[in-house]
Amino acid sequence: MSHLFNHSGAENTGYSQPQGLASVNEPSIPKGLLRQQSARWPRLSEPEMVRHYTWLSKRNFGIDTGFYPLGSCTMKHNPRVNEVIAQLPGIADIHPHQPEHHLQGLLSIFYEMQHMLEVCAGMDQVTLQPVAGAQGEFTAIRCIQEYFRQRGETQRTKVIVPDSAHGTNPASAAMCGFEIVEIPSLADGRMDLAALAAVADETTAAMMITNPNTLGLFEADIKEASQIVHDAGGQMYYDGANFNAILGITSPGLMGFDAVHFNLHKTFSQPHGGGGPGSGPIGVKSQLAPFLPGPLAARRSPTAQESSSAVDEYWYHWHQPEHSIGKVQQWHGNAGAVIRCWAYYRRYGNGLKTMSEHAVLNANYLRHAIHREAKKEGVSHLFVDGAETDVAKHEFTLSMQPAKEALGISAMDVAKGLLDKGYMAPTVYFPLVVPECMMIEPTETESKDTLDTFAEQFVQVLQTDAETLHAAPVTTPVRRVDEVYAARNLCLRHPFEDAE
Amino acid sequence: MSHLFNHSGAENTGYSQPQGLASVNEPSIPKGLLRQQSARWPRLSEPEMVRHYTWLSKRNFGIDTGFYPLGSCTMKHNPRVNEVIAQLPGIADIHPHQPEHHLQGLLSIFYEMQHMLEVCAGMDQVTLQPVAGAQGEFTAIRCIQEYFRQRGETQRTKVIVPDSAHGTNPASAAMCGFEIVEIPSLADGRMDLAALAAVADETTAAMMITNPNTLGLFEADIKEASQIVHDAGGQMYYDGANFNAILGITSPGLMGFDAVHFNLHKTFSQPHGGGGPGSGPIGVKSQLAPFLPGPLAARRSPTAQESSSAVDEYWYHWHQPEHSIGKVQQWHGNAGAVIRCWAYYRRYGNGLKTMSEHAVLNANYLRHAIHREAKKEGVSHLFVDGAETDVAKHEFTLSMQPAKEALGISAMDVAKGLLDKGYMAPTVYFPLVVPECMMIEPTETESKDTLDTFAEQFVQVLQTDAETLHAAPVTTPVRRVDEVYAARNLCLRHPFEDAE
Amino acid sequence: MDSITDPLGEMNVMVDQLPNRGREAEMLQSMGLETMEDLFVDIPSEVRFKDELPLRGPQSEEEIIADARRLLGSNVAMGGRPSFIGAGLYRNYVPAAVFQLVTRGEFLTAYTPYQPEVSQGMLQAMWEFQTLISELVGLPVANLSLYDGSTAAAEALTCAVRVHNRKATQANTVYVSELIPPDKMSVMENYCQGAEIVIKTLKHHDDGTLNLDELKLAAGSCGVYLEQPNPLGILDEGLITVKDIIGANTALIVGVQPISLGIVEAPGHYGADIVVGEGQPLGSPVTGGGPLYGIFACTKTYLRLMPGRIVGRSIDVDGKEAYCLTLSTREQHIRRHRATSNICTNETLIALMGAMHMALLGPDGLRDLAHRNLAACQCAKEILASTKGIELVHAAHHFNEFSIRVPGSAKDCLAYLDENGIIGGFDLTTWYPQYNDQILVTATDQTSLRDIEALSAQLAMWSMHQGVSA
Amino acid sequence: MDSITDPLGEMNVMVDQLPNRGREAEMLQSMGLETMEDLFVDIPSEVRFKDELPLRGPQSEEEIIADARRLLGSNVAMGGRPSFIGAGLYRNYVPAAVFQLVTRGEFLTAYTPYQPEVSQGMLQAMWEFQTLISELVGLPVANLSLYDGSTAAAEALTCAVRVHNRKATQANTVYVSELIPPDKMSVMENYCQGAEIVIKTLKHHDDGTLNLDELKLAAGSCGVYLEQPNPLGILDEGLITVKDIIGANTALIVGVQPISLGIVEAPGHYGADIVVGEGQPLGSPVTGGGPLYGIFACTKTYLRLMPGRIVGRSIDVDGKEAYCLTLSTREQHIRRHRATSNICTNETLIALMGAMHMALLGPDGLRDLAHRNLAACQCAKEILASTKGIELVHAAHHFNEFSIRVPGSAKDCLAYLDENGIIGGFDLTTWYPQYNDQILVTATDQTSLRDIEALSAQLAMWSMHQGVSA
Ligand SMILES: Cc1ncc(COP(=O)(O)O)c(C=O)c1O
Ligand SMILES: Cc1ncc(COP(=O)(O)O)c(C=O)c1O
Repeated sequence: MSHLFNHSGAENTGYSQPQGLASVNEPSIPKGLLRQQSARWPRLSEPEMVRHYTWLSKRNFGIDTGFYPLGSCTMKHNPRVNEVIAQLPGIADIHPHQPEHHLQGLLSIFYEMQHMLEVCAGMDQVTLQPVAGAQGEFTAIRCIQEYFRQRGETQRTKVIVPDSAHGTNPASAAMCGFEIVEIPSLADGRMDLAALAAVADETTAAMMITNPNTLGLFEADIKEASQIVHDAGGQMYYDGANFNAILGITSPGLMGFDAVHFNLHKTFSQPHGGGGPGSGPIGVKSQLAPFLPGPLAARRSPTAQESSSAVDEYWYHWHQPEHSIGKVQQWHGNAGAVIRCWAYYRRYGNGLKTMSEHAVLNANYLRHAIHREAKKEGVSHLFVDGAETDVAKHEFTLSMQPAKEALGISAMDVAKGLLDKGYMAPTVYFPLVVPECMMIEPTETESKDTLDTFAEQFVQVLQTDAETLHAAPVTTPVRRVDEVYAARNLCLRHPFEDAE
Repeated sequence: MSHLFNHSGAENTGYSQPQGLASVNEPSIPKGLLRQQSARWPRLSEPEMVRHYTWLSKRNFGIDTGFYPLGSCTMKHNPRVNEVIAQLPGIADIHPHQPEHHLQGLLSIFYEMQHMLEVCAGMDQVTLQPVAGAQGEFTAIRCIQEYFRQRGETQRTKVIVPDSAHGTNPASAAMCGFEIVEIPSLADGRMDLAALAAVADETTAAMMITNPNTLGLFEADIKEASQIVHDAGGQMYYDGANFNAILGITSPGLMGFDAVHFNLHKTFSQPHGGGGPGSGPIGVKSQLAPFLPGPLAARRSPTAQESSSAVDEYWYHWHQPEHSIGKVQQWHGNAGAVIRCWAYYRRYGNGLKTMSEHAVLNANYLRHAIHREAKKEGVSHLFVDGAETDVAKHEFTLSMQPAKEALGISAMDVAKGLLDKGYMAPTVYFPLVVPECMMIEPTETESKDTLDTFAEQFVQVLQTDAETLHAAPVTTPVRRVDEVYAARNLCLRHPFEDAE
Repeated sequence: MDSITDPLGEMNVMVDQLPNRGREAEMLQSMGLETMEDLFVDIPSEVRFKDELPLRGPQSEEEIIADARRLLGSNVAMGGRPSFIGAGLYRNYVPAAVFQLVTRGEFLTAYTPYQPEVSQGMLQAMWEFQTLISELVGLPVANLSLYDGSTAAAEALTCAVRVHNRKATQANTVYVSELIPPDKMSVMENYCQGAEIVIKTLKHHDDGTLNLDELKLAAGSCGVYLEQPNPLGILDEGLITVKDIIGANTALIVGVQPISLGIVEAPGHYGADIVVGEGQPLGSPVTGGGPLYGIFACTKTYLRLMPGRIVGRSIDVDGKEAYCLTLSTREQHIRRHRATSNICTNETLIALMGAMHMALLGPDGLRDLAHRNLAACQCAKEILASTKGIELVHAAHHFNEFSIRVPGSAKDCLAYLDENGIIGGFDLTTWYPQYNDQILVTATDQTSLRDIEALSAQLAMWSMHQGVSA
Repeated sequence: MDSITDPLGEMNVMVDQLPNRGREAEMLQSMGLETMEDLFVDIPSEVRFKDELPLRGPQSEEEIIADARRLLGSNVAMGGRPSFIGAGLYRNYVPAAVFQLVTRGEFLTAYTPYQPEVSQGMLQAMWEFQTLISELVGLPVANLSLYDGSTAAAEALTCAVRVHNRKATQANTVYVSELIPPDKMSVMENYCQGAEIVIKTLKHHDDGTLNLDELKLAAGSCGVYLEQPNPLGILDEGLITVKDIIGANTALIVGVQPISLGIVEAPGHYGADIVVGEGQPLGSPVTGGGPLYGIFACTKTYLRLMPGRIVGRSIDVDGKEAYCLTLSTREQHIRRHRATSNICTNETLIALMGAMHMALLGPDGLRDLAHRNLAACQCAKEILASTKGIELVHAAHHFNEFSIRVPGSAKDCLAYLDENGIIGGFDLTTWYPQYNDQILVTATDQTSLRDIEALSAQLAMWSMHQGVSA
């Protein structure tokens, strides 16, 4: 067990520095501000530091380690060249406040990405500023809020959210100050148009929904839903976390949405890095465009002087929307993530549809393979589809409720059993509308062989006795972690000697 | 278990290429030379390839994984910045046949490294061409051979090698066409001067020896040995694998040697990469310098025209030694390794002595700690020092002979037991002169804590019952591997379907 | 002679990312389907694209990297010339080990550690990060990152209101230093407006230090937000007394430049309740302004109402030390619209780079780094103070940036410096329209004497052009 | 105000590499020693350095990388301009995944896999490498690399002599193509002279192809070494008949450019007994000529007398598939002076890069890569053939390089091209003094039409300067 704070070493540093100007200049600060006691950081040499983090990494599971069918998270392969590109000095070593003629390359890439997302989503204007999906939601709802304020429709204080929505949807709308109206889903997991019609009225600012929905089903009635909300004077918001299923096939614009966020890190494969960074651009229809946070990348013909430093036939520049809500991040968003996603986009170009097709192919194939294997082994009765459907989109849900009732095997037990087979577990207990839910998203970068083997192993887990599964996992760096203990005995930092 | 050749996938490639000029030009080759059957290589996508090699890497142990006390191999930490430097286009993307004015940076670094090694070794001229220690040996012995041929001393057909020498010493001399005369070591592992005197005569071309010797002991009589060989008209060759112990403290030159090879990858930390690459420069005294393989880096004042592209006050150029033996590698040696070692050298500069001091400090401390722990636990009787001495140098040997006799625990058993404790095992059964030998070299980049813990664990292994140790390791990716089976059932490549 | 016809013609460059390209028919067939179209029967034709996406064609890795090198190569990297721009983001040297370790696939390609048993590496690293930050700022609790320094500051304000509003005499009110840059202020306003929080400003003296008299007005509000060093680089000793002035039921929120804490007292040691900051200088290059990571630390008072993810140390069923996410009931995936924040994806990987950098530096390395920044700043101040035509705006202590006054417009002056190959600093007009002859000059550990001398020489030239006599 | 005095003065920049710096006294004391000097009492003073090493002072990481960037930055990288130099080493694009995986510490920082239980990763990767090479060249056995192409060729000769000498009618004799570059020939001579092997040369026709009539003289010798493509880039169909001519007891050793085997027949399929080659184009940049890796493959006849390390598939005590080094009795650490070679450290990591590149390419990718090289070469040939003043030397099929004749000295012509920003090729005078108006022009997958046109334009200019009329 390697511990950063158990290094009782010499007066050491793992990064020796040149004195630099400290050798010619005696640094001074106000006496009262002089730090009295150093941070009790470890004193490691470089070799010890390298070994510590290598060791930690070996206790972590990533896509590179194995299949990662985490529903809603789109854990696809991260093309390796993108990491090389993101470390070029032309992105790593530039400052957002440099003048525009220093940043023509960056601006042109931003412009290209805005345009590409506008095309794919059927929106009129995209901003790349939000740095995660949730921030995209917040930003778009803020724009909608200002839009209505400007129109004097201040009575629109409510945002409608289906009960299957991701937690960030209601949280983001609430952060803007909206009241949340939750509508229940139908028994088959789909949106209840009647319930929507019942709540949509002159107090409705927006409805937030994702399509395909969190059960992996395409909401065929989506145009009707848009109609209902629009008729009530509200705006339609598209949660783009599931965009991987429909790229090039349909778009939020075609479905009648007014605003959309992209989880660029999912759909366009910025590595998720154990929790972030992400990138959550939003796209809006023209009525909302003046409210977007600025600046946006724009372009025009270059002047004679400019054309010498132009990267193509345009001059790229920042542009401030007229009624901008201001900023949601201090700079231009996660530019480094945008660059990686640009590199990803370039790989597919107008073939993005192929990517989505393969995502859907793989999800349906895996669903099919699991049912096939379960039938073969006679355990089909232990789970049911989270929602009935002929075809799923890029992900699907299974309910372990029958296994729970018959054998006491919960979705969590199956998840832990899968860890012992060397897999990351699917998302469990989300969406809440499916009891004992497992939400499985293979993504397009997994091979048929991987899917077949996973299906077999999944069914093997179902054939394992409950006791063994309750005790799973046993092959992992630690066994089942006591989350209640963690919450009851809060230990949020190393206690050092003076245990707090 | 991941297998490269079990991928029965689609007609795939993991690296899609642009058509390039193949789109404008119809490639053609002589009909009879057209390849009839493709190599049965796997057809992987990039995601599958990344996962395969990630998986493999997790089944491998490196310095980054843990303590690697492999005697004679100097498994020290590889500073990370060196890898960044070695990938700069100014080294990665240059061709050895580019003109000198394209390579001033490279040449200046070569010159600096030649000079530094000359200073450290007390030699007159260094060449960086040999790409490994063994090739350095071969090269230097070839130079000695040509030196004697030129002097007409063609009767010098023998090379003297102590029985404790590394296998490459006799192998390299034999490859040059020399007869090997092996002299036995004394009971304490040191060189037998009398035995040397008895064989050194007018047929002696050279004696090859390392100091500190392979038991980690400094041969205090080294000047006498040099005297004996020189008196017989032979040349003294220094195997530099143990140079890490003496840098800045003594030198082969001071000890009377005429030629030396450096295992640059050990002493100056080119990562060993699972078996290579290395770099094996040699240094020689002036009488041998004309025979060195060329070209060498040299310098002079620049002409007026040159000074504009000079990197400092000199002009660097290639230089061919007068009676050069020619080449041992087609280009300029492992330039990429030399660059890393240059970066390593720059970190210590004239403080290289501190590095050696710490290497020796750590070795002696570990030796002491093992004895201390063994005494504490009452198992001191299970091993003895490979050679009696007050201080060792950068490594030391232990003989497990007592454990073998008392309990049937061999050096190999202890080694496998250490694998189960999460360590790389020390070198075993080398040098051959120590029965049941374990050869331990901690290097200077290991912390006191690591050494203390290793000593404890080493002694714990000695307290383990023989049966358990015979069955060790049990925590590794595979258990004890059957080397006899491998040799009896040769399977040197994937058998494909048509098992050979 | 045999000729090979169009071997690459059919090649599809994305095939290297899609392992099942070429196996579609086989897979469809096993499901009883025939065409890819059969997978999309559920999408009504009226919402379907009729045509191919009007985008450029796919590219191979080689083409993409060539375009990236061309486009990004046309950006002017700060490292290529003397550069004095900072203003919140700082060019620094990130040790090579950080990049090589953080890009290990196990870290890089993981998601949020929902399954702790196979995520101990990241969980422990983040728990260690919490400890490192906690020690750095002198407060017992830290989360494992917010989006950036601005959102961390914004979330600190809403958090302070959640905690203090009930007892506040100035309910729903927070006070923020008037020097806070408008971009950051805008983020704060966006985050605060939903909770109907009123943001009032705090005045500074002409010498750049906080007006402690006016500060008294803030007592009884929910929180006060100040920065140390402040946005003009000034180290303000007055901040030590702020907590006494505003009292226990008003949160003192201090924004920090983390490297300064190698020499400057930790705000937790002079009464700060919440410390936030832009983590970037520890571990990350500037990267055009993102990804960054927001530092958020606080006392235990704020723990259950704070934003962001937190790792706790726990045990597994065998009693073995283990780590997991904890206090999740504050978060959106559980509490939904009552969550303390909407944050989900955060900046873990950048925080990990920060942790690695901190682990390498150790306390002595951090002190050295702070000294180098301070020394470079002082050196630049001295040299520019004696540069013809240039004046220092504030006779104060600065950490690593300071304002100068130039003869004429700051914008023109910076353009002149730019033409002469120098990124001369940050045009303060961008933040404060009234300061149109002021430039914020940043000097860090990466600034050399030669850089400063070049800046001084060009500023002198500019002054001469402006008619300042030599 | 407090001033901080010289905080870094005592700092020792190497401390970051030496964890026990500062703990020396403690460690010495526990051993009953007092000073570091006590550890060196066994080294007699007469062999001790009296002074500090007369070398420059230590540097920190930042200073080292700054110097490296400055010095290496002054080298002219091939990628920065049109470049047509090859002659045995080839600029190519190595996919990003290769670097990112090969630098994983578990591969990078391992030693030779002496403990197979904890080295399965490298062992399996090398066993797979053996398979990839075996398939590539069409022979059943491959080792896991020699130093480079030249030592692989040299060791092939000595190996052939070991195997065939007893039955050879021309004992201790091998035949080598006269076109083999002198540098490579020199390596062969150095390796062969110890065993007193006589190297005779084989003639080529004026069109660059092998003189098959003269080849008959080689029958009864121990081995024949030829290259396909040959050092002038020529693909020689005649090699298909060589094995028939020299007979079973003379080894046919063929040196290959591995990428060519994506389109050119594998020598193992036309009778080669040993195939060697410079592996660099598969997986590695040119790197100034090293590290590279030598390919060595052969039939089973040579197995027990071949040089280099070999991995075998085996089982562990549980019968589980496992890999280990095998046939070590050929090697120096066991057989000592009777070993088949002195090689110990080899080029495993570079071979691993090769394996990764091969695994990514797959058979189709290799074919595409070969086609791109071939097409670029043909395109260059066509354009240069119609360039004023320039002649193709051989009307043959070439793989990715070919000789041109220029009006005047090749050296001057290349200098002219260099002044105009083009690395025009390789001066054949370096190899063959008689060809002083010939340049070897290499075009690879990285060569663009624009590069070729630039070369053509500048060659035309040069020709004009030389008086060739337009
Ligand atoms: C359906 C859905 N919506 C929104 C989000 C929030 O996105 P982010 O995590 O990027 O903030 C997620 C991601 O977890 C999601 O799955
Ligand atoms: C003592 C000794 N001599 C020579 C060598 C040979 O060096 P290399 O492996 O670099 O060829 C070694 C390395 O294994 C060694 O330990």
